[in-house]
Amino acid sequence: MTWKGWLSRAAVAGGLALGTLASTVASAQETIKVGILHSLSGTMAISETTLKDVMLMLIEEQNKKGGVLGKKLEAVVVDPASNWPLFAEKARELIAKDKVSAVFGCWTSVSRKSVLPVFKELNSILFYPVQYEGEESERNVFYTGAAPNQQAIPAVDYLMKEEKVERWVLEGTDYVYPRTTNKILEAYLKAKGVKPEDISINYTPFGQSDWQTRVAAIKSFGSAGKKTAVVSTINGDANVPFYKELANQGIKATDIPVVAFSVGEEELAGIDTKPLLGHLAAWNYFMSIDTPANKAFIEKWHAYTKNPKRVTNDPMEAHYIGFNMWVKAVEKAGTTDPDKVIATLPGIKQDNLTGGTSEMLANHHITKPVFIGEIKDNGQFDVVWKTDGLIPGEAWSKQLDGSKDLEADWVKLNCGNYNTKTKKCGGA
Amino acid sequence: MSAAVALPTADPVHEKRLTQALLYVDDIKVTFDGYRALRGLSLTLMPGEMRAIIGPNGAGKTTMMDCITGKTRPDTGQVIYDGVHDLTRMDEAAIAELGIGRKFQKPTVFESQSVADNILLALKGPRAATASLFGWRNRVERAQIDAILETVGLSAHRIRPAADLSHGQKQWLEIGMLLAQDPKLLLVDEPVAGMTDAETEATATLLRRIAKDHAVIVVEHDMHFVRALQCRVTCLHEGAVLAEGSIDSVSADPRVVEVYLGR
Amino acid sequence: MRRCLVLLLVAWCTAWVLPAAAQTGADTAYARLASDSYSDIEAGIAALVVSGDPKAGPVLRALTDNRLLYRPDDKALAIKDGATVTDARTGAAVNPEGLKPVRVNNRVRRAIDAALGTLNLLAPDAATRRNAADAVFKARDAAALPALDAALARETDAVVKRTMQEARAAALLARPGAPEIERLSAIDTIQARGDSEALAILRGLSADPAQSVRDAAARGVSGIETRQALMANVQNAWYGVSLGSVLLLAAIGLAITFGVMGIINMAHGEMVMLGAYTTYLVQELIRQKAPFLFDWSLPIAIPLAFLAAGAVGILIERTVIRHLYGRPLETLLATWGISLILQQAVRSAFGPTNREVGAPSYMSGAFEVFGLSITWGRLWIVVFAMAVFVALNLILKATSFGLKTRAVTQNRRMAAAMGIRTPWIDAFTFGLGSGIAGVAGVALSQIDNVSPNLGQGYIIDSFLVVVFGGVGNLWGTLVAALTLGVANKFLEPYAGAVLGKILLLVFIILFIQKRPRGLFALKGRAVEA
Amino acid sequence: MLLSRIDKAGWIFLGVLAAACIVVPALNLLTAPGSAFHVPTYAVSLMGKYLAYAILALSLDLVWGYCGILSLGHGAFFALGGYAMGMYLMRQIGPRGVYGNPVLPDFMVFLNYKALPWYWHGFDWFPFAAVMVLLVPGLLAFVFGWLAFRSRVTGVYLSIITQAMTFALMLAFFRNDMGLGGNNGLTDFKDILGFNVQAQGTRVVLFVLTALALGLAYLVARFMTTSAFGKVLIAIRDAESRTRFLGYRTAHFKVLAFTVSAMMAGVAGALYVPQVGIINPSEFAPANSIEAVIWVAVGGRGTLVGAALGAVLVNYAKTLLTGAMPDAWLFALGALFVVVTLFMPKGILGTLSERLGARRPKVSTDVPPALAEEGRGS
Repeated sequence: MTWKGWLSRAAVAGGLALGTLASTVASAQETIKVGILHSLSGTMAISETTLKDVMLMLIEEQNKKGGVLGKKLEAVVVDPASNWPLFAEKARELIAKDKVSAVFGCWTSVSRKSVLPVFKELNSILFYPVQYEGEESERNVFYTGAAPNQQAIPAVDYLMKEEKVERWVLEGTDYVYPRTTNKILEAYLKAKGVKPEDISINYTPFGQSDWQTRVAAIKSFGSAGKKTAVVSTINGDANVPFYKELANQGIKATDIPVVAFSVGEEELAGIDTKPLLGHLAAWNYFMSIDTPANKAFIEKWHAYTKNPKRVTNDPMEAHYIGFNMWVKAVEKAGTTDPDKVIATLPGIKQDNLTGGTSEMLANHHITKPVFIGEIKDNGQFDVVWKTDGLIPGEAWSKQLDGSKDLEADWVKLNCGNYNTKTKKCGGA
Repeated sequence: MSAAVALPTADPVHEKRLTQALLYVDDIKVTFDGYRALRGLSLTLMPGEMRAIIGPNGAGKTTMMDCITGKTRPDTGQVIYDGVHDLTRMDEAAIAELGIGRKFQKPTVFESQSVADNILLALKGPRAATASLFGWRNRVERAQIDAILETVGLSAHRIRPAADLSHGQKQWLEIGMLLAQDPKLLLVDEPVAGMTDAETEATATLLRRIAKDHAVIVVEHDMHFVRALQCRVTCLHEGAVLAEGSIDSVSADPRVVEVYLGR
Repeated sequence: MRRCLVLLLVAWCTAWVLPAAAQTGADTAYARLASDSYSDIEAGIAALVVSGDPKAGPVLRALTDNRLLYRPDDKALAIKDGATVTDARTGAAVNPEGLKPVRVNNRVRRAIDAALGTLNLLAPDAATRRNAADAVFKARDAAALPALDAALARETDAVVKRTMQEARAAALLARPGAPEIERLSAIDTIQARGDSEALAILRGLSADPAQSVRDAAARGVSGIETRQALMANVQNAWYGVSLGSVLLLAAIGLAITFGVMGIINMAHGEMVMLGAYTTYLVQELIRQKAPFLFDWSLPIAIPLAFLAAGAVGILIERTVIRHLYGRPLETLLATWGISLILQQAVRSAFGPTNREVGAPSYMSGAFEVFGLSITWGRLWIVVFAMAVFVALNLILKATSFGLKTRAVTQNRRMAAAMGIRTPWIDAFTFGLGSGIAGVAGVALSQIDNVSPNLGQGYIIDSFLVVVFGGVGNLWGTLVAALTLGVANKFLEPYAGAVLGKILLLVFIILFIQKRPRGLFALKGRAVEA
Repeated sequence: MLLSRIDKAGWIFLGVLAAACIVVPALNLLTAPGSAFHVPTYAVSLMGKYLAYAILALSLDLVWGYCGILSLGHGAFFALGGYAMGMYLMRQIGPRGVYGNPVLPDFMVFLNYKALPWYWHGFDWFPFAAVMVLLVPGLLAFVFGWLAFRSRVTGVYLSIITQAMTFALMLAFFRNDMGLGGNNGLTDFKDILGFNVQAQGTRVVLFVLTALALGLAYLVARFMTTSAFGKVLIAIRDAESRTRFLGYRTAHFKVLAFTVSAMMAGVAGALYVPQVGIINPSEFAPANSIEAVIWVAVGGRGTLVGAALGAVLVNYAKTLLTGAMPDAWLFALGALFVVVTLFMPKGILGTLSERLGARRPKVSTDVPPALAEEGRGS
């Protein structure tokens, strides 16, 4: 008989969910719809759910200010469930069925690649908030996360200058972002005079949980009598076991520092950071940065989530910037028509949370400051270095053979891959 | 009881025969996890002969059948069929194709299929996958199946799923399947377990009829039934032959009495 | 920077003899420490050590712990100690208004380590002295030589003395014009140490001007390398055993629910996850209510995790699985549904992000045996896995519950006829398997993410282990887990993590062809029935 | 002769498919976008995706429902077919990639490939790719099945090693060194046989093709299962060793069924890829294969039509729920699986036919009269 009670409860819950849905639909008159395309289940839920929450907060806040163009904003949330084809399907649903004006979403590169054709075909707008490998500039996509030149290269520069690192381990998860970033870094390091035998590149699978062998290998690579550092592009899930193993094998930041590009406040929330003191991360935003704008943002976030312990991180700031840029562009264009908004966005400026003003560039990337932070024992970062000004994001890396002649400019050239040698749009 | 053993005339296959027996089991041994199920069992069966095998539980009766039909591979020893084939080196399907059919102790029919389909599957003929996909088995005459069902008295049940049959009917269906296979040698394991006296009697008659043109090995506990078969009897004990001869001589053997009645 | 430190430290040694002379040095040191620039702070540390200021130790320790504060306006330095803030020099209470922590980065931290090392060489506590010597060894600073000589002369503890000699050798090799003979004997000392640090020092000598030193260093390097290559195999075996125990822990609950009961339990991973979340809850509670119990959090969590996961297991068995006995493949579907529900339930309750589960003090760090580095956490997991295995074996083999379980799973109707209450045995057996999975979760929370996806990462491996070992055989599970663990770790250095794993999977597929019922299969007539 | 072997459910199924082939394109192409009857293009592709899944479910039902081979690795065959198609589509991009390289796909350019790996040759030619769609999954299934069935690996052991197979393939395809795009897989397709894959017309045609392929797959499966071959398969499912003693080489039957099934799954994958626009290693994930098994169970194992129905229903529910209740849809889906196994052990179709027929469903039929007639006549 247990199942009967359980069943009826499930039915009630289901009915309630549908009921709330119906009521939101009913109240939605003359609204501007905004799509939120972040995984709420599956492997990526761990990172993406927060971004859904921050978008809901930003939309709520904008509505308190009176919405956009005199209309309220309405968030349409879907769950692509960490399933890449489902991302494309849900994007199609958001644009074609729900008629959203813009979509904020995706985390992994593959999810972005999966939805790209959909945005091109249906001519809509995607704001992509995560640091990525670059090598892309699409008319319908605005990249508010860091390109490699806004994260990886400054981090390496810092290690060379401040820590006098001469030997490098490029440790990454085997997918596109680490592969490309490491290709760029390898070329950059070699150009700086690092010998090939002083660079070790290694890839591990997703969700790698047993790091004993790799950490031991790093330890032994680091015993060549030269200062060694690890540049980590290890992806989300595998980081916790990696850092736990580092701590267990007694590798301290003072011996072999690890600089990571995918480890932020959110990831550290799952680890005891005392043994990780001094390991580094490079981002365009840190929660610990002391500015009035950031303080206000964190307060609002805590109030919105009703949890004073929730952390903020870099992709959240990217959504903050992207969302406000979109609002400004819509207000300026006076319409949500994608073509007009896409044309208006380049040149839009928005104060970021770290005290500067980011600008949307013609290549659909934005200008960002770069910070290097050291992990503190409270799970936060202590900024130990930052760039003088804001760095413009480069869509195409100057370090790679395939892309060094390419340029993206949607304002003057109306082209995402203009070849400066052949003077033609379309790569070749 | 000397069975009519017509010595084959000179034909090329039989020239190479190692033995004239249809089945020649020589000193087979089988061990399961240290337990010695068969300890040097030997047995000879002439063409057309019917043989009853008796013996207490654990004597190795079923294991012997397993060795003949390829289910179990003996550790040592030989099983020669028709003078030339070493059955210990062949798999079940190959052995069945040589013309050895088997009825199991527990009636094993294809429960979810109809009685007629059970017979259809057993009918003698090419067994290859492609043949069954496109071949004659898809165009079998109804009469051919009916004839067999008639023999085993299941005509009225031809479209029922085999699962619906009673225990006794399943035993009969399995015998029907054996008939459809038309083997040279039938191995029948406890055919009358769970049958009424009348059914037992009918089964004995049926088996005697079959034995006219097939060699048959019957494993059975039921002494009345064995007596009704009117054939040579072998008594197994602890994985080896204890006694062999007519039913009267075997049942008079003091060693047989001892193993059946206990020490 | 190093040369600067050399001079300063030499000066410090002089200061050791003449304390009064350094009074002015301390002034500059404190002034430089009260800064926002890492270079200034670094110089300040060096100056502080040279000054011989009696407060140097406490100040440096405060700096490491982020308790050293400064006021940018008047360059005042203060030490925070709990709620009280006192002036760093005078010890007088100060107004905490406007004070900012002095910032520390890796460079500063290294300087502190070296400085504290030198300072602590004469500490009364042997362990502190040894750590100090180790720090000096890592700093490889020639300037530390006088301090080391002084300390060595007084040292009585053999172990500390050896570490100091190694530190001295390292420092000597870093001194530019040291006599060749001394350098050669230093190389011997370093080679005897034989670890990766030693290797780093010797490799650094490859460009030494003296031929004999170069040769000796090269010999030392190859000597250490030979030994390390030998040790690598032992090390791999250890890694393998440790990975194997993780697999064993993950799979052993499944060996009950799947192996013994025949339920294709796809929700097994979620039971492990529940155990891990129980650990998290226990630690949260302890952090809030009774921080002193933190080291006991795991022993407390183990029975709770067993009960929590076991209770959920019994609930699942009573509501769903009991309707499915005799239909093993359908248990796969139902338990898959249950696993989705459990994952989402945990995600709704705790959020999708990782939860922090800390390591008690006895689980962190590493120790060395014969040059083999063993981490405490891994060692405990191996011990724990074996303990769980033994306990489970005892339950199944030596208790009446175990006897009944075996009776029910082998012949349900017969067991029922003999008066065994089969429904209860089913429920408790499933509960036992689930509870053991929960206990495994406690251990896995120490090495992996505590997130709703935790269970998914282990489910496939667990099934492979149980099937490879032979369904229904606990010893098979043990041997399979260790075999796969060790094989994986020996393959990894050659084939890489991914290819190694693929090779192993292919091996299992082929192995099952050879032995279709696993490593320890039952034989006999009953098998095919 | 084949037509006579189709039962009532089969006729309804084929009828619905035929109707879909006509109605859906008509409603998409002929009605105005604002109209109440309009079927938007995205819905056409979505339905195409469901039908591709239905083919996969059908192929799985052929081996699981009729032969008792519970494959937890059928997603691998699906994905391999998909990759073969994806490689063809990739080669069709030609110089339109972002780097404008006429031969190398984009991911090879930025990973510094100098030349096309050998296994990519030939895929620019559609007939070759089409053959590979069948051949690669078929060959893998043949080799795998030949090894496993000959060694008599059965039941849950077989299930687990099929799972190991797809898991190993997933890890392999994740490797960027495989030269198949690593984690990102293959995407950003432009043309198929010269038609733009994004175009409305192409999408409608792909949908119709998928529906036709599903119909054809059903006919093939139905032909196989109603022939004596099918009776042997069922015999193997119910009592394999008994079948062996009747003289059947059961391994041969299983290998044949498994291989045919894998090829069907490959076709499903090949039709799936152009409609969803991406193929990547997560298609190999063991969870996907398990989900396919669940579709079959939900619809009704051993009914063919039920398997297809289950695939469409579960996926439609998923589409609906991930949009309607993004935070709680897993509860609903999980509950669905539990409820179906507990209360509908025969799946939706099995339960339905039991209710309607109000008597035991005929698990297997007699030699159909038509067949017997044919035996006599032609």
